[in-house]
Amino acid sequence: MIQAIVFFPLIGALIAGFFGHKIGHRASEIITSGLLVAAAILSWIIFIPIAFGSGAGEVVKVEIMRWVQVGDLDLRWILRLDTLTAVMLVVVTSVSSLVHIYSIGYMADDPSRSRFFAYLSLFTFAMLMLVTADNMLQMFFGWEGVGLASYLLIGFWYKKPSANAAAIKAFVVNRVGDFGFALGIFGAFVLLGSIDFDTAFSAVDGAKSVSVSFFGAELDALTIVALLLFMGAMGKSAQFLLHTWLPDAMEGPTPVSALIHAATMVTAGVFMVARLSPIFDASPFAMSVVLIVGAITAFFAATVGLVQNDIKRVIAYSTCSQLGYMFVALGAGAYTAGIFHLFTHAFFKALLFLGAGSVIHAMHHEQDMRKMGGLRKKIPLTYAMMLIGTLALTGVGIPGTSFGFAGFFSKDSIIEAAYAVDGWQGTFAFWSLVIAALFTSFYSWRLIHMTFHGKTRAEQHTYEKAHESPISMMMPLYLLAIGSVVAGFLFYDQFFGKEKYIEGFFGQSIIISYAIIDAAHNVPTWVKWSATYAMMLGFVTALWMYMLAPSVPNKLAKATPFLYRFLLNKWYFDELYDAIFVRPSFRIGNYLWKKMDDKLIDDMIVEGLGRRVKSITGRVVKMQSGYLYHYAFAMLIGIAALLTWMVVAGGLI
Amino acid sequence: MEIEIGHYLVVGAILFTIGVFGIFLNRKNVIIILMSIELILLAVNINFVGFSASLNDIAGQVFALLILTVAAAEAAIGLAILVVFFRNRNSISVDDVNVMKG
Amino acid sequence: MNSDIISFSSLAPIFPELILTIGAFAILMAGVFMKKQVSASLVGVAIGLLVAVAALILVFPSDGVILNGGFIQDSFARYMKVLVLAGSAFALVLSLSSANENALDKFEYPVLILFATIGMMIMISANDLMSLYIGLEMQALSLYIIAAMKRESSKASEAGLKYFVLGALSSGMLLYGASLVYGFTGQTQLDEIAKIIALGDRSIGLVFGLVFLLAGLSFKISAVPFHMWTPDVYEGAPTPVTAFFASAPKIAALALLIRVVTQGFEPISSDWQQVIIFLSIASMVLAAFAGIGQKNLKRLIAYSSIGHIGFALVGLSAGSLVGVQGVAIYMAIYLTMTLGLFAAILSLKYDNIYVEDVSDLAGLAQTRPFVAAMIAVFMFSLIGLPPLAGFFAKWHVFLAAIEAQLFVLAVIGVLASAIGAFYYLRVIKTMYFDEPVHQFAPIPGELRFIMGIAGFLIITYYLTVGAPLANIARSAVSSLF
Amino acid sequence: MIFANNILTIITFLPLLGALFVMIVPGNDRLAYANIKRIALVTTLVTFALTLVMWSMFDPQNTSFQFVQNHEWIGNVIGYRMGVDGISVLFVVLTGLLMPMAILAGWDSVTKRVREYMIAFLVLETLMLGVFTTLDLAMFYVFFEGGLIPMFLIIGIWGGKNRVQASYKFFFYTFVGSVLMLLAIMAMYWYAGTLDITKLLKVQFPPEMQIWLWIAFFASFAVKMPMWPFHRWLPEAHVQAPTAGSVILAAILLKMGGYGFLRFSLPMFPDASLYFADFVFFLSVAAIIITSLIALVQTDIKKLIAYSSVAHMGFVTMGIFTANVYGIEGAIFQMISHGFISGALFISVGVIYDRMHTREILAYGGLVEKMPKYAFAFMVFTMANVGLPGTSGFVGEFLVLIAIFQVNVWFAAVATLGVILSAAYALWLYRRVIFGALTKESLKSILDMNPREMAVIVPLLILTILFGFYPAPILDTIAPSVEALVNQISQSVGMGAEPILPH
Amino acid sequence: MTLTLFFFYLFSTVLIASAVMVVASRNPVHSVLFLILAFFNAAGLFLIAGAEFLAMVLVIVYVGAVAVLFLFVVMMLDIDFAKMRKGILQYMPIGAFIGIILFLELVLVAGSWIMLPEIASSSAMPIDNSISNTKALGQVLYTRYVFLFQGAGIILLIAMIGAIVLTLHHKPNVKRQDIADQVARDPKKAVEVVKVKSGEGLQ
Repeated sequence: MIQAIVFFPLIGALIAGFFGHKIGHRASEIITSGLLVAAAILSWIIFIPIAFGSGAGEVVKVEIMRWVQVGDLDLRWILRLDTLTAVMLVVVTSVSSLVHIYSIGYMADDPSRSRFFAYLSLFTFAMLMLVTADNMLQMFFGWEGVGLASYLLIGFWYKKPSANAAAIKAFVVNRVGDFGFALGIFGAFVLLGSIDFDTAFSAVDGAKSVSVSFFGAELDALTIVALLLFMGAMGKSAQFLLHTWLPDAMEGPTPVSALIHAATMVTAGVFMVARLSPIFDASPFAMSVVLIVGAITAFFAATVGLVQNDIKRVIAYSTCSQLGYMFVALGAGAYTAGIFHLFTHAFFKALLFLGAGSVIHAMHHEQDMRKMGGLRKKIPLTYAMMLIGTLALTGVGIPGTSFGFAGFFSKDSIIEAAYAVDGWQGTFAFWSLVIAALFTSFYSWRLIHMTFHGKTRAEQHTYEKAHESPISMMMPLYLLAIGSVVAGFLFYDQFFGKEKYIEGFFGQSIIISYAIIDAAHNVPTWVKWSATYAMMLGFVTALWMYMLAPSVPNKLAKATPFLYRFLLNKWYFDELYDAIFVRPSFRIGNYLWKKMDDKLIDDMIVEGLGRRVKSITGRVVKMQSGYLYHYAFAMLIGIAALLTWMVVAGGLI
Repeated sequence: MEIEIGHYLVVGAILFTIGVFGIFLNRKNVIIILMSIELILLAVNINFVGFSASLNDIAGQVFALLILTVAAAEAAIGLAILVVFFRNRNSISVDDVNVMKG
Repeated sequence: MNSDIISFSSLAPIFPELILTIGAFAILMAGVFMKKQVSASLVGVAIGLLVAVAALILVFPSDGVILNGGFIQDSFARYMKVLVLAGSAFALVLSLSSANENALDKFEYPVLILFATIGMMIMISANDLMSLYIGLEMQALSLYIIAAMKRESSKASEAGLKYFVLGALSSGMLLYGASLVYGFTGQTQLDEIAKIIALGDRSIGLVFGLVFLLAGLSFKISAVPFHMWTPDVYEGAPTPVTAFFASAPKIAALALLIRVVTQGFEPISSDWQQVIIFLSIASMVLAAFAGIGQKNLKRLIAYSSIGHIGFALVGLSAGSLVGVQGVAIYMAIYLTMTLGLFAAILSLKYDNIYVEDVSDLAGLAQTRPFVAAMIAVFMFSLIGLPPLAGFFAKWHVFLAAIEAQLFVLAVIGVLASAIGAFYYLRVIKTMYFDEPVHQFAPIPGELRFIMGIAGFLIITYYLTVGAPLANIARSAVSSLF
Repeated sequence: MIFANNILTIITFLPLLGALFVMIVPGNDRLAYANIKRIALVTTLVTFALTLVMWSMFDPQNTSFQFVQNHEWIGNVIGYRMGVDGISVLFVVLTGLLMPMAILAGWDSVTKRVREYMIAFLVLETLMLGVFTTLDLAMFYVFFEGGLIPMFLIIGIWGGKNRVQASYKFFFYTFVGSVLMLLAIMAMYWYAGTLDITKLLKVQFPPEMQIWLWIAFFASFAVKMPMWPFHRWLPEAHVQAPTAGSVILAAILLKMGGYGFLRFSLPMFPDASLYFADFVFFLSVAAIIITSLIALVQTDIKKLIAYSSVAHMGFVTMGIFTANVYGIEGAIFQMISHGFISGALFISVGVIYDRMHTREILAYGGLVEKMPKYAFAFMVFTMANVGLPGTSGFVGEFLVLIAIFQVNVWFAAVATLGVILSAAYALWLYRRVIFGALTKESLKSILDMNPREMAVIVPLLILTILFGFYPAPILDTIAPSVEALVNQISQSVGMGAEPILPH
Repeated sequence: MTLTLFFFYLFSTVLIASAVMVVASRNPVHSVLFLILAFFNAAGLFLIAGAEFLAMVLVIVYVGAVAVLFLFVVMMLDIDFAKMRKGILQYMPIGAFIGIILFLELVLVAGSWIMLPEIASSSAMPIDNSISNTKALGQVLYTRYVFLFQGAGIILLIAMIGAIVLTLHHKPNVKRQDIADQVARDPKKAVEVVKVKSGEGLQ
């Protein structure tokens, strides 16, 4: 069964990719979508019994074929199925199949649709390989595979220079993360003797005391490995410092944003840390780093989200911020909470993106919110769906009860878990998250207000022609909306409920830290309410600034120009990186090429030797003057030199 | 013999050196060079004869006799070549013998 | 004190020389008393004679020391003589097609070549300083005449003059050395000299004599710094003559050098090895640099030959059997390359002008692909690139040098060969990479034949002649050790 | 049995036979040229088939040399010895594979002097095969160095505008490097009394001597690889060479250096290899970083790929001198895979060069519109060049990095940085050539790949992906021999310290 | 000082002085004459050394033939010696330096000669003082060294061929003597005897 889930998308991709132009776009769409729906159904068939029935059983491993076998390294293509995988399978195949269906409508006018569907399916395959990996290298394969698919999809509209640039940026920035990931794998191999998950995890205990020398300082080897691996996660999950590619990735078609840059690929980092939780758990320091990076990201991305005007970018920063939440959960040791948020986030974030896509579709590919407004009346169904998504994202719910949207449960779990972490790290993370929640609420509602409420700022013509999307696009929205509503309370127990539920659900597939869960469950009431307060505060502020007193934002921006520009320009990260990495690389490259390679090595040394030879030649040729007496003189010098040499060196005197 | 072999050798050496000087310090004409060669061969002959006397061995004289013969032939050919050269260039100045160089 | 010629058959070892001498006289007479038109057929007779004598040496080897120790015939001498005879014969063949243009259509030409060859054979067989000198002069005087034989050519007469003056100077040096050696050992016979040296100390006079002797011989093999005549004479002499100069006399002189140092001065081998190393390095390095500056093909070949003598001397520097074997092999390969190359050059005539400069060869690969390919083969072989014969030539001598632990010499040698590769490559570049400028006249058949044979041997050396030649050379030089 | 015993000889000299046939085809018209091309193609294809047969008969578990022939030859010094082991067998197959591709790559684009062209390539094939099959050190040198001649002519005759300079540079770099090796070979003969590689592998040279020998061999192989900073000939040679020349240069000739390190430097001079390992690592890392940065700013497609080759060879040298199984297997794998990836890349460049007659990146853009098949193929090879998992480019790099990590974390870290840079330059190239809007007038009528080009590209494409997912055929073939090699090295390090008198 | 030694020094001094003059004379004719003088003195030295035959040969062959040949050529070439450029002695210092080194080294040799006993005993052809020098030479030259003697003969032949081939011109308009023709001339055909009557003259 699992083979079918993993390889159906690949089959779809190959058919659509190689034979798309023969069988036609429609056939490609149907084949790829159909295969994915089938995969999704199979995933649920696997998932439901685990979640609600027998719980986690034995880990299933299916060997496909051998891969790299060298020395002690024995890597095979193995599909691994445990609860964590099952959760991811459900998320990936569900969102992917919905996005496929959605795209049938969304991409209806595109001349190379079959290519698009091939890419989508290829991506799904890679993602599934990632989540079913049984060793780090296979994971790395999926990891890079999704990177490739992401690259292809971002650059799908290859004629747009900005799309190409964004695609390259996504790939290269991810590669920076992969640099760490790769080193982490090497380190794990050296330290643990294997990069098979099971073997490696069982060796963690033995490796705890190993330390390495680092410029004289003794560092814990496991910590270094964990941090290197986390670097990979940071890249893929667009965490602070490596986040710059994600907003740019919005250059791709919107379904891509929903699938890759919201629901699935960007959560790969979270998945990875969760999957490798035995390694991370062995290093408190690494955990703190994860926690802090997550908190910073959550806060940072939320601040940037406050002022963005592109509808997709707002959601993108929101994604970034939410990924920060997930990492905080992981860093806190509440891995299940992180996965929980990953799970719920997939639904409502996909919903939001696809909803935004619907808006964009309605507005003829206009993405600037300043040119929207008042769309509630034109596209009411989309409005409703977006509203549900927003409610889920902002975490609306009543603390202490089972009432609330999906995001409410997972997000609050994380905030509570963060509070439960000892020391300044916990405090820092907690407050960051609370403030981020406030901002989240603010920008989410800002988005709703600017897009749907008030008077329209769109061109008359565009506004007039705005219309609801076709059923193939709306259908996925409905399904995702359902998920956004119910996913939280339905699965709360399995992810963050009583220990026995969690244990029953996850089995051995992840480290479950009961201490932190207990502590999180027993935080003070104000903590439980803090997120809700923050959410409400944000809602009110947004309502005031964008509905009641629309002039305030402008005034505020003028009052604090520096802050405003700082936020609008995303803390100037792009400029910074451009200045310290990109341009210097080109400059150094040019320098090395022109000055070192061409000038020094080629011109001065190699050609210089040649010139030297030529000049010696010139002198030698001059010696051959044509004059007899010079020739005779040369002979004389020769004989005198030889005689003298014999006298001096031959010891004849 | 009353004369030390060293005497002959020194005379030979001086003659040889003069001959060599005559070849490479000569800027005048080629005939002088040919004569210098004769001087060098004469020096060699003096050496041979001197050695022959000192060693009381006739082989040195035979060698010298051969050298004399060959030197005569050599002189003839040298002069013949010189004549050919002169017919072509109308000069036997040493400085003119430098069409080919490099 | 009496002659050891006791019967006709006791002269067997010297039969080849005698036959050649009688043949030369006969041709001389024929030339004098017959009409002028016969000179071409006289060349044919001379070639036949040379081949016959070579065959005689090969088929009826007769070794021995005769004429009271003045003349020695051994396997080494026979090997070298065959090379010399082949060189002379092929040089005569090369001169056929262009004899008229080069004023070589006189009957004296084959006669002088024969006399020169006799001289060389005497050199090779010389076991006495006197026979050495006689052989050397017999050869040298013939060559002086041949060089200047194109009387109306100002270049040829200049070449002859330079060759003569410097040659005479070198003879003087050689004789001075011979006189010192005679004086300090009381002997003129090489093996006797060695015996005397082995008895006593090495005296300054002896060593000086050796140095002078070597200097005189270095002139004949054109080793630096006694090489100065070479480029000018090669350029000035008519091309077939240059082909002859570059082949047989070098081999004979080198053979003589080998015999002198290994037979006569074996006890003071470290002394002559130093001299040889000096000559070797100087030759290799100077030729490598000077060759780059050449535009004239024959000058280029002159420097090439200087360089190759340097490489051959690397083998001699080792002073070992392997080294001398290497030199023997080197000479055979060098002879083949040189003759082939000259055949190619002599085959290229446009508007009744023979190619002189490298630039004349431009685009040859397109107009005369066969000749171009052959020249390329010879050039690559001269560079010493495997799998061509030139590589194996270098292989043998450098192997000997390494075995003698002459590492510095070897390193200098290979670097010089790398620098020297530049000028050979330029020829190939001109032929293959440039566009044609001249239309060439048809190639004479005999030249095509020589090129083909030489090219075939060079290319397939490792398959065909490599192994047998190595064995033959080994057994040849074993008579010296 | 006779066939099996002589198969290496047959494989090695079959192309030479083809060259002879090409030589005697009469005429110089189109028909003759067509026949010449066909003969060349058939010869190389048959050779390739034979290499495959040889591979199938090869027993990987047997770590000694197989299909051995051993005859004394020239003066009992140089012998005629043939044989392959796990380390060399795949290079033979690779050569066999790439040659028909190279012949096809020049099928239409070479119009002048076709006969010489094909002869040069066939002779070159024999020489290259000889390098990998011979078991005599001198013959190795003969084949190794002999390749200079045809390659010099190929670059110089059929090359681009600055072909003369490029061919000279190619020649002199390689020549100077290898003459020193020649002396080292002689010194080895002097010490060991044999040139039989199988015997030399058992000789333990004294450490001091090892150092010198190692340096001499390094001079040759480092240039051939090429290692930074001895690489400068490569960009020029590649840019100027005709497509097929670049293919052979990148795919096979460069591998001779790596093969040499593996066959000689490492097992014969283990102490010196250990001594110089850090030096090699440093140069390798420098190559990876520096040449990648240089590749980033190139404006000529071929030059960019050439520089990237240097970077990739950096991984190879690094892997070899880690002297552990991961590194060596990784290096071999990297060489094989770089063989067909870089070959394919150069063929790809040739495809558009044949149409547009320029290699300037700026002259292109938006090709995907008119050439979707081409764009796909180029994408796969680009990704393989980047080292994406799932392509053969990944496996080797991964193994090398994991190996160097065990030896020195710092070198590993810096080398891994190259992964980022390679992505940058490769994608940047792809973006500028393939993506973007097709605005240039000259490109509007460009055609996609024709069947001949497909026939060249598709097999390479399949191999690139196949060995990315299933490298076992390669790894299984080399593993036992590499393990034996590593064992031998670890045993003999320091052993040479005992004074052993020359024979 | 014995008489021999006196003559030795005399001959040597004159020899060297005239050798210097050979090289240094402006006029080649003078050079040749000095060369002749040098040969005479060398012959004197030979006599002192006991090589009488060689001394005579030197005088006869060299003075009589070679030097005269030189003189002949000098005259024949008809060179305007006044126009001959004066020697540029820019290399004089370095040339002299190296020449002097060479000379000193050669003198070094002169002082180092000693008669080793084994040399003395192994001399192949000791000079028999009972017969004349000429006879002694003849005894070895025609037996032991007959081969070299013949070789020298060939060399002289080569020189002859060379001189002829290089210098002999068969110009078409040059009148030259043909002895065979002269001898074979039939007086009957060559000479017509005409009886002329006096006063009539020839028509």
